[in-house]
Amino acid sequence: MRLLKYITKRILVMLLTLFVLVTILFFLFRVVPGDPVSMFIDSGLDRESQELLLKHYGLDKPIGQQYIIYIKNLLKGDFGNSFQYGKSALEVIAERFCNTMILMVTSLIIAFFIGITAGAALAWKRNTKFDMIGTIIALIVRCAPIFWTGMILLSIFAFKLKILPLGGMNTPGMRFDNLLEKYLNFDFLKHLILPAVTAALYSAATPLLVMRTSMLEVIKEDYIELARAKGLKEKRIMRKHAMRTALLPVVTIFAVQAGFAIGGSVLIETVFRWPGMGREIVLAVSFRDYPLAQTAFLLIGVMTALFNLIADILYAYLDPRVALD
Amino acid sequence: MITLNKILRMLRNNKVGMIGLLIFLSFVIIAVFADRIAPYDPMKIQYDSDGGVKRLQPPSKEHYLGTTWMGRDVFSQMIVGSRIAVLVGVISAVCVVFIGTNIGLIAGYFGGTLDNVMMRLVDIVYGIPFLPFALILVAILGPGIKNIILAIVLITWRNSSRVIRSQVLSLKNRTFIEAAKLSGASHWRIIYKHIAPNVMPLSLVYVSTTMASAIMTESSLSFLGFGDPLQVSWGKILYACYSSQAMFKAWWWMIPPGIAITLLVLSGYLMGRAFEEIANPKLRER
Amino acid sequence: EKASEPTDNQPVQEESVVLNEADKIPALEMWITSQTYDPVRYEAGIMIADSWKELGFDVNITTMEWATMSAEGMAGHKHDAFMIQWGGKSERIDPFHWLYTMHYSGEGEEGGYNVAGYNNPKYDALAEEFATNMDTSVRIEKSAEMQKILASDVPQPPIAHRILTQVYNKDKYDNVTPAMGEGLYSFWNWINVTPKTDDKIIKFGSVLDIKLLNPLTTKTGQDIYMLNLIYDPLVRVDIKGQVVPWLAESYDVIDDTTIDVTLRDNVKFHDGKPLTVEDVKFTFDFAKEVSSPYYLSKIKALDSVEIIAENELRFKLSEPFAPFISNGLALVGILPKHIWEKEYEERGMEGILSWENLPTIGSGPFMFDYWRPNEEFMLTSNKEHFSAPKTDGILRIPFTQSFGVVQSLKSGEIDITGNNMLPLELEEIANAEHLQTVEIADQGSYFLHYNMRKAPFNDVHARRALTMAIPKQAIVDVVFGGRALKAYSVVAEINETWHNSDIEKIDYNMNNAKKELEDAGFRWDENGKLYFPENYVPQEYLD
Amino acid sequence: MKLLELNNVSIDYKTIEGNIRAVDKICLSIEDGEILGLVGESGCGKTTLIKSIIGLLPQNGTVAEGEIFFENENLLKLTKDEMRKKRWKDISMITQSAMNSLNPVYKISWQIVEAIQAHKEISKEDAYKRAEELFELVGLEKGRLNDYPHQYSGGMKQRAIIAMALALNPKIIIADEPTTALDVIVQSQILERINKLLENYQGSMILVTHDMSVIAQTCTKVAVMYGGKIVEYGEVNQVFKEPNHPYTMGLKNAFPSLVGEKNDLISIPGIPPNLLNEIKGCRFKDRCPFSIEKCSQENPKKTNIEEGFFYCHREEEREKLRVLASKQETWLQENIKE
Amino acid sequence: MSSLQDSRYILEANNIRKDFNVKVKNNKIVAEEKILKAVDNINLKIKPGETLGLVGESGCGKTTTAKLLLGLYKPTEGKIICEGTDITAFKRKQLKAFRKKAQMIFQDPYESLNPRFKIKDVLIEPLIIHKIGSNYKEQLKIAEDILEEVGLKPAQTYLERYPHEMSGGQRQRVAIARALILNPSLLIADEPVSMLDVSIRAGILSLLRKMIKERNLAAICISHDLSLIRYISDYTAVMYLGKIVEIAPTEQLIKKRFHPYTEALLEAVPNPDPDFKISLQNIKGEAPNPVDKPNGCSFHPRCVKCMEICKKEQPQQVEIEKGHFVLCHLHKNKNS
Ligand SMILES: Nc1ncnc2c1ncn2[C@@H]1O[C@H](COP(=O)(O)OP(=O)(O)OP(=O)(O)O)[C@@H](O)[C@H]1O
Ligand SMILES: Nc1ncnc2c1ncn2[C@@H]1O[C@H](COP(=O)(O)OP(=O)(O)OP(=O)(O)O)[C@@H](O)[C@H]1O
Ligand SMILES: [Mg+2]
Ligand SMILES: [Mg+2]
Ligand code: NI
Repeated sequence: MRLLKYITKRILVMLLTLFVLVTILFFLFRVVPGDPVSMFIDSGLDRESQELLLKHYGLDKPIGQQYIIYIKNLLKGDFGNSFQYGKSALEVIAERFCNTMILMVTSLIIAFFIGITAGAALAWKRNTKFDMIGTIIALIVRCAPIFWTGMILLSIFAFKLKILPLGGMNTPGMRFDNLLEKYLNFDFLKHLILPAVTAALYSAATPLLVMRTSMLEVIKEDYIELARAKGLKEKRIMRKHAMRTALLPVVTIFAVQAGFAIGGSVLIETVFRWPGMGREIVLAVSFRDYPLAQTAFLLIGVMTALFNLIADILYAYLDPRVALD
Repeated sequence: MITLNKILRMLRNNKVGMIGLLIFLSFVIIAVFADRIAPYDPMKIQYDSDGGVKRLQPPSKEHYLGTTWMGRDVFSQMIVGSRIAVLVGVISAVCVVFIGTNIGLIAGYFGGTLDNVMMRLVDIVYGIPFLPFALILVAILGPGIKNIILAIVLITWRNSSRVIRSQVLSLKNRTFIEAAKLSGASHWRIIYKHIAPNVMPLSLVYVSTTMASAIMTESSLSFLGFGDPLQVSWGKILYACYSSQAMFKAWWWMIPPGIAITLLVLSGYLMGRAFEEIANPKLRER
Repeated sequence: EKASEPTDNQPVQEESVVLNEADKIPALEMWITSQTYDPVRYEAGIMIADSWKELGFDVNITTMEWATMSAEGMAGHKHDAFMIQWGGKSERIDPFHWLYTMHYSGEGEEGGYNVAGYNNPKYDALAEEFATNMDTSVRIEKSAEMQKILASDVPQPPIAHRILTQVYNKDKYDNVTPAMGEGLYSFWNWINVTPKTDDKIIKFGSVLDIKLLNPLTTKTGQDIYMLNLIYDPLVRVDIKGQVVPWLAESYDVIDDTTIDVTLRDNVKFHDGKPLTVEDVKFTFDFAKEVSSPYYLSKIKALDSVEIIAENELRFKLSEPFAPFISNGLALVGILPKHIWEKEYEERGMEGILSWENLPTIGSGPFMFDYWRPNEEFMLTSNKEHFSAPKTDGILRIPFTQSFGVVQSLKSGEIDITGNNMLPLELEEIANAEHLQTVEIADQGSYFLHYNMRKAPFNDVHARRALTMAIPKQAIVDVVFGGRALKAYSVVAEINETWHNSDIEKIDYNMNNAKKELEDAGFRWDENGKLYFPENYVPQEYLD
Repeated sequence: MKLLELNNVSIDYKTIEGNIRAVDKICLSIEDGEILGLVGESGCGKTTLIKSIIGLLPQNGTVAEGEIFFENENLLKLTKDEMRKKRWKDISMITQSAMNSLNPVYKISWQIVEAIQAHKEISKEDAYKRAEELFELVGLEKGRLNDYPHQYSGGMKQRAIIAMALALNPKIIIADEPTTALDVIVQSQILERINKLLENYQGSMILVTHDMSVIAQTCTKVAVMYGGKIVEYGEVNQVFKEPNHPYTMGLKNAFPSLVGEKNDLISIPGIPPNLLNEIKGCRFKDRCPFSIEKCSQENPKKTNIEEGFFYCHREEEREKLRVLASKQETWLQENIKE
Repeated sequence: MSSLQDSRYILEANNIRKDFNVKVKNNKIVAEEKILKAVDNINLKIKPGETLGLVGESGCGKTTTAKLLLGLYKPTEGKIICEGTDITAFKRKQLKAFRKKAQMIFQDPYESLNPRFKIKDVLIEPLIIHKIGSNYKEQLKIAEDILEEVGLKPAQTYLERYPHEMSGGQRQRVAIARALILNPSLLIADEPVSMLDVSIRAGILSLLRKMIKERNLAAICISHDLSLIRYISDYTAVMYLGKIVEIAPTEQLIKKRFHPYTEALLEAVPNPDPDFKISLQNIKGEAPNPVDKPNGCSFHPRCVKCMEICKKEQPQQVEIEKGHFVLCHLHKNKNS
């Protein structure tokens, strides 16, 4: 019950946050010059048609009124219609969102798996060449711009070696009857590899370094010494005692990393032509498609907050000393 | 806990930090003397003797890193590009940490409602996805360094202020602060004379890491085409390379900016790690 | 009068004259887009600005997002100078857009497309005649005269027409026909393309994607190209720019404001229902009723549609409007009444305008199959159509980056692209045996818009000098990599019917530019900065 | 029979500044059922010494010379795995900061069961039963077996560790300052408990502490360490009544007492020697009020007395020194020659 | 104890209480907020020239009491009177004056000196704040004098050092010097030697005693070790779970104690004498978590002499002999 109350509290804070964000964005978008119609001037719409369009978008009303309508609709779960696509912004985004999430979740899983195991291994072998080289590689991967890494991998594996596709999510011309079929096939996997690996490489470095540092600290703890004194096997000490506790700080950075990954997906999606949400935001912003941009931004915000919440709960669950408050 | 002198001394003893500092300083020097080092105007289109544009020439004696598709000298672009990186990195880092440290100090020290309000604000800012926000802000306010820095500062202060606040929370209950209180020191004296120097290593950690992330952000935004259009920056070089379809052909155009970004960002992280070790002695014996 | 001729480098000035600071020409604002949005506008803008600086002007370059520039400049007319690309869609083959919409004084208020604010009574008189006279030969004559005036007055000089260079797989397809202004996006291409192999579904790749298939509110070119394939209008503009009957068996211009149309027999919508005069009348009435932002602008001049026989309709205009057939009737696809009436009842006016309209049902040569936005869009051929395509369908694949298009073309994943290939991409293409490039000059062009509401653009000599300082050839060479044609007239050379080549061709010549200014009394200081003439009264146009 | 015997053991730490000889040529032995107290100032090498016995010296520490016999087997010669098997089963340990020695993320029961199962083929249930027994032995409620360490008070954690140390009935338990962080009452309770347990099962124990009082209350033998050396060793009664080494005398003075007259507290001036540098002569000479020329030149010789030994150059005058040492003036900084 | 205010006292604490809000995590994931009564209705009067010892187990509220008395915490209830005014109501100026009068020495010498201050800065800081000494030189002189007084001779060698360049004992001497540099009239020493090595403890304690006697200070000395308290204080107060359960002149308390807890505490102190063996007869179990204090007398679950009334009613303080007060149901007021 208390957990429920806690979650409710967190969600309320999240809603407040989102509300503030939405408000800021709403006005930000509308204060600057340029409206969605001016983007289509080349289509030769005359003035009257432009005004008709503006009216159709609801942009002819005073800004305060627009805001009230927007918030009212939002409360009803209506995110408004995308100016570009005509249909509900949520619907437009939902699909992109799925694509982004699949890419990001895959890469995060790979990243944390690599990060945790490699970080632990490096720390266990501290002060050796293995540790040094591993740490340096991790640092470099961490500091290299993700799009650049992507470009290099793309040049090598797709352009030079031609073993992986150049981008996109599916080979064009494939038909799918349902979503499952779309995501669960070899072709999709092949397209997933490069972007997921690029993102994973980048996201793995931080958990790796954190895990390493935290392992190094844990190794010095008295309970590790006691575990040795107990005559436990080294492997068991590493797995059950050292890694288990060293994992805790890694959990806390999970949320940050996930937020980063989702936010940064725009770069990966750009390089690999992944039909995800990040790309859509860029387009929506430059087309002044306010509802779409706002919806996408909100969704990312919600996801960031959710990941934070999950990480916090997970942390409290994993560390018996820590309580949520 | 240690003194500023000791920080410098330890940095000298800290190989990692030293390497970081050296890399950073070399880039600063390059940035300062960029005009003199760069053999050509980075935006100038280079023509060969028969008046043709020198498009996509591989590295040669005249053009150390070859030319771009528009016939611009990559090496000069690299040199001049360091300016934006260093500028954005340093300015945002200083702003961010100045704001973050002060908020952290004040919220942490006074606590109560003030703290509550500030930390809720931090919570809200934490809810903002960084890159998308920066992107929207820059797209709306117009691409340009000022706006990029603004976007970075508007969001990144949250990290340092939260961590510094918690450091202040623990410092303020440390006995030497209570001792200072007992000597009758005023709040501001305690904050700025007694607490602030003790959070300095932590602030320096954030100066370094913020610098690194600011540089990364600038290059990401530039790569997405939101960089300052009239200035050369590494991200923009990469963008130009990517968008002109030359990335598979002209390695000399694609590789150097990435390396430069990596190195400069790395220098920030290395310095950050060094300061972290100084701030947190537990990490030191490695 | 000047004592000596100006030299190449330094305009000579009289030593005794003290230049008044107030006479200094204020810095010109050159707006450019970011490189991302359009490298041409970016690079060319900078080149022009540099050249103007050489002439003695102060120039500030400001980069803007297109949305901002569009609002501030295109709509708000707050600019000094900026560049845009006006697309060469088929409806612009009739140069009404170029000559009337862009230059008639009545279009010069805020929001109008006379961005420069050109206001020349002599020109206006010609333009009015051009707009209302239904006789094409008279219109051609007027148009020639108008082009001549514009070429010398240069309110907003055209700079270059791109050479559209597109690619297809010659092993698999034949009869690929680019059309003026639209290249391979053109309707006629899709009708004519002939498969050579058993693979009869054309895979078409483009960096541009479709967004909305509702013909009432659609606004992007890509949507319109696709809707053009699904919906049939009464007439179409053919590849040479001639109006040909389409759904109409024939049409008859009765007088300046009356047109009779006879409908083709046996036309069916994709759902099998016949297309009748009812549908035609409904479409036009409906567009008016719901104020369709797209259709309404095409049929502004339309007063009413009457059914005068089982397969005959009468269109009445409220005033004479010459391009009504080519730019009106030709662009309004006929909607199935039985579908739209029902939807309208359910959704109401707002709802119908934002309706997705899926599956899209028209009567055109291609039928909607499926659409996964951002991934694939599939059209199948309507074999029962009176002008049935020779292929089985079109699979349209959006790419975010054009190198994806190039690589896919090379690997055979796609067969045709509508992308305008960049020079570097063409190098790639050249290695591929199976690929063939097609070229056609665009009838649209990059314009530099001046703002004649402000000094010094309100002075024809300044405008001419500034225009003479535009390095057109360099822009073509450097920015377009040679894949463009210099433009002199607002109506492109490729538009043979309407183009007038007997005009003043202002090209890059710094000396002439300096002379032009000098002759008009402009002065330079010792730093080479420009000043207005003494007691300056701008001369707005040459007479 | 000698259960454990240390023979001339020296231990070095490698550091950036140089070698630290933390333990220097120590000989010591312990018999079955004996409780040996190891007392000395902070940094004198107590922990180092006992860690070498259980084979858990830090990475940079090595036994430079000497032998450690456990039941006549040289522990230093064993392979890693053999040594691992000896740990806890034969030699168990209560570490210096028992408070932090429990893994915070596992339940206490889990940790005890783990220790048992590491050495015995035994089912979880049986191991758990054993844990319950142990809890009873150390005076903890069975019900709290399934708590996490952070839910225990300091005293309870210490008891839990003691329970764990007893789990396999080891022949010797090494307790490194097991009560330092505890309150007096709890400390007394635990010492009492340890005494009782050892009585019952005949095990031996090494009790490390810096508190002379604790030794007096608990141990049978005592070894006083100073600067990496054992300066005095003997029966508890004997060492307390008639200390032979000046350091022992000084240490005794420094403890206030609740019983008897309220007398002045006397501290030993100065600080312990820096072990980084090689020390010539007696290690205590710089702080010793009785030091003479010879002290700084020669290492003091071992003087054996019944049941023990000590190292001092002025072993002859010890009666006289004992009297002097109880006076405050003797220990004033000024009276100590450099 | 009389409730009248008395000008003989430097500081008077009347029924002070301090509650903390603490978060407790039981087996659930989410924390529970509880109230911890760290100090529960304490009365204290401090006279000049008298040293009060405060003993008790860890967590019983000794430090909290000290901080309350110095105004570092605000009492939840009750008043602390200094010269007739409640110190919580002090204005800024008054507070500054009070700060000059009351000083404290902390438990951990490694913690109580700002690591970024040189020793001279540490010592001069209070002088600057209170504007003592007309110039820097003069202030430095004052600092030197006090350093020599606490046994750091010659002072010059220490002035330029940072705390980390000194040993624990030296640091504690600096801390004493800092506390005394303003010539306070009240000094609170919170476990001044518990972090120090045994061999140097005695030195610090004698120094402290010397300073208190020489300057005729009112002092409170906190420790959990009765044998130390005995050495330094005139009066001793025994604390248990936030309450003072017994208070009396020190020697009297050691000879004749009335509260079972005091009894146990005395029994538990080990002696550096092998002939005395500890025997704990008066106490069982461990101190409960102060968050869940037992009802009635908070000591009753551990008390071997527990009666029915102890479980229900909180005992009242009685003066069992002159100057000897006890808080226990076993004892009735002599007067009543
Ligand atoms: N890992 C290490 N590396 C280098 N020197 C060490 C190491 N561990 C201990 N020392 C040094 O060895 C000496 C002995 O340390 P040890 O921990 O054995 O002392 P101790 O008697 O247990 O002290 P305490 O009472 O503080 O626990 C000290 O001078 C210490 O500084
Ligand atoms: N700032 C605080 N917030 C919450 N609880 C506190 C705080 N300070 C002290 N406490 C709690 O109040 C109780 C009394 O603490 P206090 O420090 O006064 O005890 P103490 O007698 O000085 O103990 P020790 O001997 O360990 O120093 C303890 O249970 C402690 O956990
Ligand atoms: Mg030790
Ligand atoms: Mg305390
Ligand atoms: Ni075009």
